[in-house]
Amino acid sequence: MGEAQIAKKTLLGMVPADSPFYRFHPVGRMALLIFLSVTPLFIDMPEVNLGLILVTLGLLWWGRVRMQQVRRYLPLLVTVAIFMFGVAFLAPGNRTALTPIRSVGATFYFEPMWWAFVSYCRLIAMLFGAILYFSTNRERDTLVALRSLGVPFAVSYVAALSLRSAGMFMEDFKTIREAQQARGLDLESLSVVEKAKLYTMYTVPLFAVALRRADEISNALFAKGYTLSGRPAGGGRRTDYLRAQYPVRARDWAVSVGLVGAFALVAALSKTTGVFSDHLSPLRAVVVGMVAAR
Amino acid sequence: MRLAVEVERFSWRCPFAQRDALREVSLAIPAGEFTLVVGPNEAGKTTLMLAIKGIIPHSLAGRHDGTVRVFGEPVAQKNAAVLARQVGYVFGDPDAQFTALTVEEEILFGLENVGVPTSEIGARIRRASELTMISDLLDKPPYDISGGEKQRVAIASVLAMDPEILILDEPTSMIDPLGKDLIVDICGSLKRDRRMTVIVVEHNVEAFAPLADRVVLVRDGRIEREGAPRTFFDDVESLIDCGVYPPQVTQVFARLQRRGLYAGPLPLTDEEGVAAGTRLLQGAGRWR
Amino acid sequence: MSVPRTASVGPSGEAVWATERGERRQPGIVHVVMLALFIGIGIVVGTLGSLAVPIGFVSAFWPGQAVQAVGGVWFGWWGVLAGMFFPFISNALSGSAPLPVSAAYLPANFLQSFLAGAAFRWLRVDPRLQTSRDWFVWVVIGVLLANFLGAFWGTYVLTWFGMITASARPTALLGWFFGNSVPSLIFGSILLKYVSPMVLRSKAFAKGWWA
Amino acid sequence: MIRAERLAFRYPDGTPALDGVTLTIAAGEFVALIGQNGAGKTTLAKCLAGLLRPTHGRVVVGGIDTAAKGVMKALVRRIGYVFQNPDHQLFNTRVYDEISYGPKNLGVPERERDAVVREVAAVAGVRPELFSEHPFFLSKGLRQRVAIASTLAIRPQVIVVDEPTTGQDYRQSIDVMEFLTRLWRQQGHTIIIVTHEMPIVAAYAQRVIALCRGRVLADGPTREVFAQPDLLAQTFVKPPQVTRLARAWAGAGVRADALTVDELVDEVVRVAGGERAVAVPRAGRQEPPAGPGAQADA
Repeated sequence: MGEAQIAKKTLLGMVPADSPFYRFHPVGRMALLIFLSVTPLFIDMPEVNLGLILVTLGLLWWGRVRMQQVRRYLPLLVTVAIFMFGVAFLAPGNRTALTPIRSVGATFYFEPMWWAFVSYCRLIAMLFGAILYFSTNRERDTLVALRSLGVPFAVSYVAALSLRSAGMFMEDFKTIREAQQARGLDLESLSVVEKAKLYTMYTVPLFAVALRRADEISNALFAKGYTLSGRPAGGGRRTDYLRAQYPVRARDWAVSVGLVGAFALVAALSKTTGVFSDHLSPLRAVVVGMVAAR
Repeated sequence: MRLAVEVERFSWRCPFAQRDALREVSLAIPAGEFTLVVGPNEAGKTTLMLAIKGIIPHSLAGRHDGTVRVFGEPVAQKNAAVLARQVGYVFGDPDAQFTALTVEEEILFGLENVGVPTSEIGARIRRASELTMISDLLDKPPYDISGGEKQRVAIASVLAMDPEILILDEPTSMIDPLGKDLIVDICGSLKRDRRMTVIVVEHNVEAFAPLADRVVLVRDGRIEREGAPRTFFDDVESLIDCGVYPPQVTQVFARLQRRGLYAGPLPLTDEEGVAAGTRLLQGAGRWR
Repeated sequence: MSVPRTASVGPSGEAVWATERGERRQPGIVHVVMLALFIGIGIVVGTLGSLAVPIGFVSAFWPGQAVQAVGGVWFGWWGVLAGMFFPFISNALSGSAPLPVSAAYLPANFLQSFLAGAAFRWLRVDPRLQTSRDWFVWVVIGVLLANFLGAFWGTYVLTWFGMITASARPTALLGWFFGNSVPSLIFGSILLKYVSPMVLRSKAFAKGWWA
Repeated sequence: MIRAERLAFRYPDGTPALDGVTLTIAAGEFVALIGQNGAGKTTLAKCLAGLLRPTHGRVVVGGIDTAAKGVMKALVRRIGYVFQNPDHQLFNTRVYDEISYGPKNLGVPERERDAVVREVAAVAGVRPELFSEHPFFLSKGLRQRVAIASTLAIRPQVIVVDEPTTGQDYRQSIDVMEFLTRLWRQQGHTIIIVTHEMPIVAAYAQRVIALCRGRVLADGPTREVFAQPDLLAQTFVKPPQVTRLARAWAGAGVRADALTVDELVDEVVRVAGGERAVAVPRAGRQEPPAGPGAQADA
């Protein structure tokens, strides 16, 4: 049967249990999420964002995430591009103030097209940051990170339970689909309208199961002695074994503080000096030169 | 004798229900006793257990009458954390009881809730998971393992809390036969070594009857019959009518008794049955 | 513990929201659990909806709003909270909006979750949609108004983030509006009609805003 | 009817579930798949029904390779699968729609469909008054029957039922098993059940396939498989109590492979009481069993 490579189930798929990401504390990984997926907001210069995308892809590769999982997002990248550039082409705004480019039998306007490009790079950079996080973290990691940051127990519990229940509903969803196939449903031969109808068949059982589950889980929580405040009765404190299991070491603090600091620095620089403005982009200079030469 | 559980004329009705799920039920269970609860589905077995655990009336809305006491104090006046230390509850549906993301968290969740110090939690997890043979599952999500494993995880998470009373609602419904033996052995050792008060609701009577000090039949929201296992199963046919399947060995000898081939107490275990049968066949001069 | 089967005649409109004499309603663990489960269900429905028809951040078919609307109707603030938070994760998973954009969407998601619940409570509408008046309030306020306001704010955010040009805003607004309204009308109606009878009997149902 | 060749299956996280399973099931058999938790019973059953695609090897059902493209519609007419948890397979809002869902997918004309729905509902014990009910409001036992009826409506030649008796009390278990036996005996369906209840297997199944860690450990007539307790122990299964008793008394002339309370009582009576030999049916074609245990003697 060969060596079975055991993988950990993350929110978006599987990652080998020995992925180097697991050498870092969940808090550090959450800091990475903030850095990669919020920083681009303050960066207009497309080169920087493209660089961040490359870094993220590099991290995905380094973290041994299966590339099939990432490839699922390819169609999305294309449709988002079509949408953004399409809008810029069809509705460019006040044409008289813009620079026209005539090409392949149509008139484009430089400014909206360039702006679409800038926004697209920023959006994709932010998305890849989130994809990286969800591909390499389990629900438990999010829970540990929240607890280590001192988030109130009830909040961290709701966050973790909602991620977990999303996982359960995905499983339910798969089973329902299997059950439909078992009764002769052929997904490939369905029209769009019929596919839309399918959602109804998924949603009703999903909600009914959710109702049952809410009752069951709240009974189970009561049975395990959980109170809304999270405090055991008769004084005393709720203990936190999980957090004690994942001590945040000096290196983890350094990584987390470094990433959040880098984020803050970029944000500050962007607002005060405009160093990440798209007007400073070398690529823009090249394109503007090409447009002028025509 | 110290009573662990006293149920006094307890009635219960769910909202929107047409009739009471429990009707003036009374039951007293001494500390350290092993009780087996049997009866058809929807007869009120689980409802009775929920009332002892205090989920009724704390966590389920409805109308109730009468009182349930645990160690002399009404459960309605105890809060969740106190009850969690006194009464452990393993739910019937293994999917219905998980509250955490991994098996390990499942076990430690209750321990954190009642404030067990972190230094002690590791040892408790280890002990409970070794006892139920789930040590290799600690890192997995509880919804990603097989039904039988789920049931063992549920039992481990309750055992780790070290309760004085343990309620198990159909703990072996999804477990393979030898896995069932493991659960039965655990229950046996809890009774023997830890003097724990154990209440088991089961359709699989064969495995638990030999351990039980007393068997209780719940039917139609009432306790219809109650007694020591040796006498409880005497009337095999009427039990089968109630949806209860007595141990096969007991059935065999009850039938032989009626045919006039056997006289004596009805056996409950393999060993007793083998011995009784051997005597019977030897008596008939048939043992070669 | 299963829900007993009875004919569907029960309290309607007025009676659904009225608390009985002596009835004490207060939030419990079940509401917190429901909040989490609804976020979970929203993540699944929202993600799959966007992945099935991915045409960028204004999904032409986003059943997530149905979850938002029925959540507000059934579970009051708990449903509204769920409706506000699940898009953060479903947008990130499906790739339709990164975290900062989702944060900016918050007011839109609040309205899309809140309006139906508010209208049903104030106007004493039966969640099982039994009269034409029930339908009218649901469609006009819960679906059309909520999604129009949501789309109005959402497309403003898109313009603000520079993801669409100002002149593209009307198109995007229409796309958002129909992309939410159509599935909401279909799924939301089905959920209200077929799942409400179960919800009304569950302890998680909120007659008031919190319980 | 069903042929599985060197089946292997691995979960996405790399855990193996099946490892080289080869077996043949003929039309008209009543088979029980047994084995410990995690032995691969459900995975095998789902592979046979074409719901899971094996990682290696292939399954041919009634001449159709389950892995081939576009065969689902033809396949479901040959093999139907009833899930363990009815909650997941009931996705329509009315019982009637639930039962007619399969035939509708297969393009059965409406008038014919209605006749089929009424017929299978009657067979499964789902009364027409329930047709407009929401499946979620039914009791668990009824939900299970609706699930079976909706699978029957497709008229598959083979019916696979995962854990037909879990969570049911003794009466309800007998009801379900008697119902499956009628389908097998009267309508000629092939039945495959996945179960942990050995008394049920002993009383109803004609053939037992015992799995252990993804491999077939024992495969044969129920009586023969249960007569090998040492082999069974490897699969974490033990024969029913009556079989264990019968083995212990074999020295006195009691047949060692008795499967039900009825059989064992009759054997003891015959041996001890010297009554006329009771004709014990052969394992190949058991007489209609009266349930895994005692009924009234008469």
